[in-house]
Amino acid sequence: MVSLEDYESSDPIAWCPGCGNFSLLNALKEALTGLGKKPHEIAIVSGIGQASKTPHYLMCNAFNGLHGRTLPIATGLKLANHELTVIAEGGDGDGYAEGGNHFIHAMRRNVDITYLVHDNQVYGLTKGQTSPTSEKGFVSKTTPWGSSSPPENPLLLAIASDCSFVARGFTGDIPHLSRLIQEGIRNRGFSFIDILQPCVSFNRVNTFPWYKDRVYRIDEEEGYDASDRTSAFQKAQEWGERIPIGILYRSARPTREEQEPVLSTCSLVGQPVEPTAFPKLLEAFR
Amino acid sequence: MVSLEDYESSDPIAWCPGCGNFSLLNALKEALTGLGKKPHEIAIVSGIGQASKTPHYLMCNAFNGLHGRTLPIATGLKLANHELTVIAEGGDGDGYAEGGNHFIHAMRRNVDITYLVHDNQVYGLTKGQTSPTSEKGFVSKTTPWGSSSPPENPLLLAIASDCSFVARGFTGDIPHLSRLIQEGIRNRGFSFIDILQPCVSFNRVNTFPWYKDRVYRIDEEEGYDASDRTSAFQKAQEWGERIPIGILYRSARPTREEQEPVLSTCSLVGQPVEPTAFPKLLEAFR
Amino acid sequence: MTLDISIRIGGQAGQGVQAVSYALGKVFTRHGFYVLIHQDVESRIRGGHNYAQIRIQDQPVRSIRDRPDVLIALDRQTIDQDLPDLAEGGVLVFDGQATGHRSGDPNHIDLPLEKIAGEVGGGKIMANTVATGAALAAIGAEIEPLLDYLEEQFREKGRETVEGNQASASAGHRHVLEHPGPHGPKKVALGTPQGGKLLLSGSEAMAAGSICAGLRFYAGYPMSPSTAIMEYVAARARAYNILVEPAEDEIAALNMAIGASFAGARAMTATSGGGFCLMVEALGLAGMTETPLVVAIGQRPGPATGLPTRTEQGDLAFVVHASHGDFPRAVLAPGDAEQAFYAMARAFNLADRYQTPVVVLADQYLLDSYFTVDGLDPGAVPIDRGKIVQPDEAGSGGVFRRYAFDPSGVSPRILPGQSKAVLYACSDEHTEEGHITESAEVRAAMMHKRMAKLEGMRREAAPPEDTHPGDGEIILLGWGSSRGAMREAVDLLRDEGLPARMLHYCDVYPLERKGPAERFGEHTRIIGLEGNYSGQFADLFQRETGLSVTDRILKYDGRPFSAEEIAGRVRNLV
Amino acid sequence: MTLDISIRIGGQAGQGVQAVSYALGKVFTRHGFYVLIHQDVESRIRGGHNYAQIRIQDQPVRSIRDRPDVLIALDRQTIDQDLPDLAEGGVLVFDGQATGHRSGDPNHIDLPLEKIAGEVGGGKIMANTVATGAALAAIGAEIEPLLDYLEEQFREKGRETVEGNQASASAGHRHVLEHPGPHGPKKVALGTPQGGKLLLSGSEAMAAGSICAGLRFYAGYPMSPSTAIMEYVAARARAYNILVEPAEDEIAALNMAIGASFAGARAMTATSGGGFCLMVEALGLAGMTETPLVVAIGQRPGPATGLPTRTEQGDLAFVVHASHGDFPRAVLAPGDAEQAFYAMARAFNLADRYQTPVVVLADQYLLDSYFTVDGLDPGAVPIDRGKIVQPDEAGSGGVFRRYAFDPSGVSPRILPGQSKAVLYACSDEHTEEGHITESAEVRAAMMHKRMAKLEGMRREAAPPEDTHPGDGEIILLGWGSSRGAMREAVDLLRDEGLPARMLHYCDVYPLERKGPAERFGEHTRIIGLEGNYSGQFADLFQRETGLSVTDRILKYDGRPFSAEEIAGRVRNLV
Ligand SMILES: Cc1ncc(C[n+]2csc(CCOP(=O)(O)OP(=O)(O)O)c2C)c(N)n1
Ligand SMILES: Cc1ncc(C[n+]2csc(CCOP(=O)(O)OP(=O)(O)O)c2C)c(N)n1
Ligand code: SF4
Ligand code: SF4
Ligand SMILES: [Mg+2]
Ligand SMILES: [Mg+2]
Repeated sequence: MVSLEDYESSDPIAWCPGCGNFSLLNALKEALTGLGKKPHEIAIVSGIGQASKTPHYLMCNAFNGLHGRTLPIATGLKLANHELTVIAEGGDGDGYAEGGNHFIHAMRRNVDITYLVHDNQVYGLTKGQTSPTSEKGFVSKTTPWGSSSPPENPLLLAIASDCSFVARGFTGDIPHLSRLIQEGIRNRGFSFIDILQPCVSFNRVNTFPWYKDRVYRIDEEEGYDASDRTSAFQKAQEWGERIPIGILYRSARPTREEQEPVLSTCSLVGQPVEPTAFPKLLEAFR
Repeated sequence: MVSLEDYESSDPIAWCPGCGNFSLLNALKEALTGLGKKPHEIAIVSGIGQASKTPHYLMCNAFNGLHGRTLPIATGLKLANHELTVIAEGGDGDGYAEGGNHFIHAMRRNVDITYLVHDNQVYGLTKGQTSPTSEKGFVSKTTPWGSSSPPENPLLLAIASDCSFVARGFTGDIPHLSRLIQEGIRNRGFSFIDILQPCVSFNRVNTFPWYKDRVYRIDEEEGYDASDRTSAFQKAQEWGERIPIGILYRSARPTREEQEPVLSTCSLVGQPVEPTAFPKLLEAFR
Repeated sequence: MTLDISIRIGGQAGQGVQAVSYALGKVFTRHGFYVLIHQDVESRIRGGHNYAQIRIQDQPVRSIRDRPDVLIALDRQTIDQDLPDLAEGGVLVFDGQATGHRSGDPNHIDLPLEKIAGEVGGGKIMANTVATGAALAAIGAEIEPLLDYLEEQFREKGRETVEGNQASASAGHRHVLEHPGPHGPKKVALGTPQGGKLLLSGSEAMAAGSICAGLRFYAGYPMSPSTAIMEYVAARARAYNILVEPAEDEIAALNMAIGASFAGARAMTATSGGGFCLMVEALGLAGMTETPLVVAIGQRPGPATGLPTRTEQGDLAFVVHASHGDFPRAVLAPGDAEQAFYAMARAFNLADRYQTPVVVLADQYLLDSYFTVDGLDPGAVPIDRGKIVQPDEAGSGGVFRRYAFDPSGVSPRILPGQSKAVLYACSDEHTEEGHITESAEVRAAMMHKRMAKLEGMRREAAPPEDTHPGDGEIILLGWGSSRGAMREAVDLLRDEGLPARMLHYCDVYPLERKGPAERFGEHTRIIGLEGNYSGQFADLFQRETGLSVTDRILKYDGRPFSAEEIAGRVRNLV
Repeated sequence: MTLDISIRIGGQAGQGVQAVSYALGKVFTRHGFYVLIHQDVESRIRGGHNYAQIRIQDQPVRSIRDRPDVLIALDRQTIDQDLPDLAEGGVLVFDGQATGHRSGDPNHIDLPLEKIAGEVGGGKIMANTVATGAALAAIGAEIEPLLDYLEEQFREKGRETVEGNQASASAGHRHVLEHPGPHGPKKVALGTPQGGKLLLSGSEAMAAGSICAGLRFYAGYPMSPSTAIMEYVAARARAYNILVEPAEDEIAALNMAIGASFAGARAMTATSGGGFCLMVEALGLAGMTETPLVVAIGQRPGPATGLPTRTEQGDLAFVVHASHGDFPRAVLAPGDAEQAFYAMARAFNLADRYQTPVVVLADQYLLDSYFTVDGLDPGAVPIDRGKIVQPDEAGSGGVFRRYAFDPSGVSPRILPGQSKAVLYACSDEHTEEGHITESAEVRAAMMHKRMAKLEGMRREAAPPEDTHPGDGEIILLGWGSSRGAMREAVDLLRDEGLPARMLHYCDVYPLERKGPAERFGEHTRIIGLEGNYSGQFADLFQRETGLSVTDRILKYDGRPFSAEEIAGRVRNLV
């Protein structure tokens, strides 16, 4: 049996008091405990940003890499040892700005990774600049008269990319978020969860009450069919008075690993090097 | 009056005989001539690849930059001198692989650029490797047993990004393509045209007859409404027996330039430097 | 030197440590003193342990000091961590109630910052203003100049805020004055305000310098410690007709700047080493297409993410060699805010005149520190756009020979759309017209052409600053932001009778080859002094000049040099 | 030297120039000769002008020759461009009908390649096979070995293809033999096949070397001239249990490799300078997280896109200094296919033993050229994974101290998921546990720890290859792929009585500091010889050894050195 204590880390948390990341961390720990995973079976990969500090705050294998490069590290790690449960974690800047290209291609590649984006709609760690998901008109020191671009909708991009699992969570609803994370980990393939996470220091627009007033659980809506791509596309556009949370889209697709015969017997790291095979390789040069 | 000859370049063409790029070049020249634009009013920005050689083959201002960096160069150029007609041009590798992040963000930013992607579903210049738009199972030297990822659908990404103008052209239909390019240039905002372009040397799957058999002009379909995002999303998924060409989606959005007061009187390059203003700047440090 | 006081204010991120130091800096600068404020902060938004330290002198302040005379503790951790640094006889001001700290030392003044702020001010949030008043009292300075500053600073926020702050400051001041013990090691009277001097940070200097140089386009992606440059420019974009584009990443930022520069606008970006990593391909693009380009870098300790809010001079070797293949570039490394201001203007001129990239290499210490400067002249470096052909001279159409061979390496350029002629810029090796070539001869000739610029830039590089020409056999060789600490260290060492002398490079690359040798006698001992592990500038200097750097004093713990530290380490060496 | 023949085959891209040279190379290698084939190609798929040149000797071929003895022209442009290069008394074989060329020279043989291919073979497409037969005849060699090769080569395509090619080759051979004029300057009999020797390109050597070293994960993005490495690995991925991931860009490629290596798989990528530009941030990440990493680079002329299909040694300075901050790395620059094969095995061992990035620096000339090699031993460099803690020794859980201080700089590592313990890898400066730190002391200690590896690697760097230890005062100093040309040039110069001697570095960084000085007398003259504009290795060598490089022979036109060119330029210097 695994308990929440098994996931305790000794590293002191450097987030601001009241930050949504605390709830997110709790939801994550609960999800992992709930799945019965042991810390050494998990590897969490992150980039740089407030969100990306997360892996230090729980007991797990962790790779805290570069800003924006969360997904390629996670991809290499998972492909080299697909027996690990690999979670990728980062902010909206990390994932949608600097890492935007990897995001699009990771969804296409469909490696079995669960990707948690702490979407506070702002660059937190660098002190509050406009991010790709900041609202149009968002005022920050890089856009003092308000940003002129509409926000990126990462869920729409995910649905357009036929991502295997597309969901939105909210740090103000820990049980729901924890279940979403569990579902994401259970899903075989690339699972993407955009998580609304209030930043109390820099986002004065999308605050905890702002989200709280708007979010609703889509799974409680009757008849919503996450396998219907068109309705997912429509639902994912909803952002205003009401903001859906839950699993918006699912697509049953083979994973990269399943299609790779090289991984059929064991993981890459498990495969021995056999020097006897090499003379044949060189024979072809004769 | 401008004539096709005004657009002649002395640089010898280095494409393979029979390549779809020749038709694309003709369609482009026709479009520019048709719009009455003079060569010095045009700036074509490209990346690296066979497609990206295009600007050398017509008379125009040209910036032939790095692989994948077509759009940022075009963006800077247009924002600095928005009186120029700026066209960005590159291959599917250039635009969707190396340049994927810029593609997503350029659509959001909505600078008035027309972006032509020569989509031959393969990396041509580097001799035929699998590209993001290569069909699933595409056999090439980088995927000798067929690629395991499904192709990226750039039109879906564009619609998900609420791109101002989303179209598909085909080099086998020059008049239609030429009109599309004209429409794209006329459209105020970021106009994206994915152009099916057979590569006779490396793509043995999506050949000229393969496309020819499948493409149909969407504008000849009754009742297609390019302003309806949901039907655009559905239509853009069509890829098989039938492949739509034409304008799939239009979204009336303000451009980046229109929203920038700094550009309201004249272009950035037209603005004089006024040393008299600077003492005030420094006064604030007192 | 008659006056020399350092005050350190420590607290958690978010407690307003910087605001205290800045208010003090403003007050002293306005009253004719010189200050240097440096920041020691962690990479977090709230909590942790930060401090700011201000040094006040009646002559230009060169360097930080290791040991402050006054320590203002806004939290407990400051007492635990910073008290040992306090100079002998120094004063500690702390909030006994909030920190739980007790002390019998008469120099330790217990000041209930939060309580006072709550009682006379607008609540706990003004605790740092109480501390500002206390700091003034601790060195015997009057409160009025601070009250004036607060008036001006908070005027826009309304009377209540102004008065709350003023009351808080006065209460802090009074409390300290009323404290029985000695009121600080030194006394200073602020006197009447004296106009003229400026207080600005390295970031502000670089941003303002760029604006004065005619900056028109800025694209960037935030990265400590460079972000303040972008934010300064963004705040003034509308007033000075600059377009600021927040880019999706650094690759986009630099390529956008190149596109804008190709169009004819003065364009730049700023970043730190990690972001610059992503720009190096485009740096070569600017070199190959011969597009003017200015990049400012704020160095921080690397590799990788390193220490995001701390300082290092560790990117020089990278920047000088960044991108594949040989192409010309210049690198300027200003020593303080004043040099930084002019370095930007010079960088834009160099970039335009040599049509190639120029990097201005700063670091967290320079960028985040505030300096008192006697004055800045926006016209001191007149704008020179280099060889831009006027539209009417560009001919009646056809292809302009953008890369025409010229012994200087610099070909005249036209701007796209400004004349009837067209031009081709090309990232592949190209002909004079800018079309792709495979020719061995053209390739070699184009390499000569481009590389000739390096020699041109070498010829006009500013010689190093030599504090004691012809006099002093112990040369402290350095570059960039350690200038002030080196200069002061030279003074300290000379006071002790050591023949010390400083050779400081602002124009670090390319640098004159023969010059330095002619300046030195035979027995000169050159000590390389820099904030990195390997002595990157010493290597470069040796390579370019052929002179030997005898010893290296290096620092790579993320903290800046102080003059005392340098002097001590030199003493140990010689 | 009894035999020395060079044959150049010129034609358009797509005409099969390379196939001719490869077929000849196979035949000669199998019959006990040594060949060197180099490619001169444009960056296009069809048309333009390409050539391949094969040099055949009865001893290892060191270098290309400027002037071929036989020129096979598959198109008109070859006659126009390459005929002036033909050695005196050399033979030209051309298709008069297809090219419209006429010649009365008895050494110019008009051979209707396309017509013959159409008549006896499977159509125009076999014109190059006709040319292959003709080439053999032009040097008096028998046709049978070629027929055997064609049989084997086309067996899978069916009898018709085999026989069409054989008939084409025979007809070409016969036609030349029947030609009245002299049949070429030299004669060679192929004789009976002799097993043993291998023919492989630099790319194949690097790819095969990596596979033999236990490569498990390859992520890459195509870029000339490195693409063939990826393609070779991909073709053999299933046979050798390697996962090959086509990445969306180079940033992804290197980060994926780091992720895989962190997991415990030997991982690599290959690229060229432009792609490497995008990898430098991740290079620093590998340095900071202490993750083993191997990157192969195929250099081509820069900056920017440059000359994509040509050669240069212009990325050394960049690679040695790439990424911000100081961290340890090793750079190996093999001189030929054989060294390239072993360099990869050594690179993987170094990366694992020092837990840091290792770059193998090749170039277009090395990668695209084919070399005859006497043999390769996959066991010669035993696999050494360095300090990996076995799962049962990793403890029963908790946090493993991944970055435990150790004077060697190398801490034992565990692999994630292989034991009950967990580990943290961190891109920020970190504690021994891998958590983010702000401590000045820990920072400095971690810098020491990491940089200690550089000294370890320096100690075990292979010394330079010295052709004439203690004998020869004119040192040709070089690195990488110019090795063969330098070695042959030394022979040429010594034959003339000049005291020439080669010092060739494969292990270019870090390199031994004191060693070289001890090897040379006082009057030694060191001539740096490299394929770039500035003499990048000469600079590095001077910096590291303190010795002076007297002269530099540089080449930067995109073409490789030949021994004759080097000898000539040295002669002009001394
Ligand atoms: C290449 C690079 N560019 C920029 C940075 C600076 N940087 C660090 S975190 C960050 C943004 C953080 O925003 P986000 O990813 O949304 O995370 P948050 O802090 O909001 O959780 C930036 C720009 C960096 N570390 N590396
Ligand atoms: C940074 C970088 N990576 C890789 C390359 C090599 N490269 C040149 S063109 C190309 C792909 C070309 O494919 P595409 O963009 O589809 O253009 P096409 O040739 O098919 O028109 C690649 C990978 C490069 N020049 N620069
Ligand atoms: S800055 Fe925002 S996101 Fe970062 S820790 Fe503070 S509240 Fe959370
Ligand atoms: S390789 Fe393909 S895309 Fe390139 S020129 Fe040839 S046919 Fe066209
Ligand atoms: Mg964020
Ligand atoms: Mg393509």
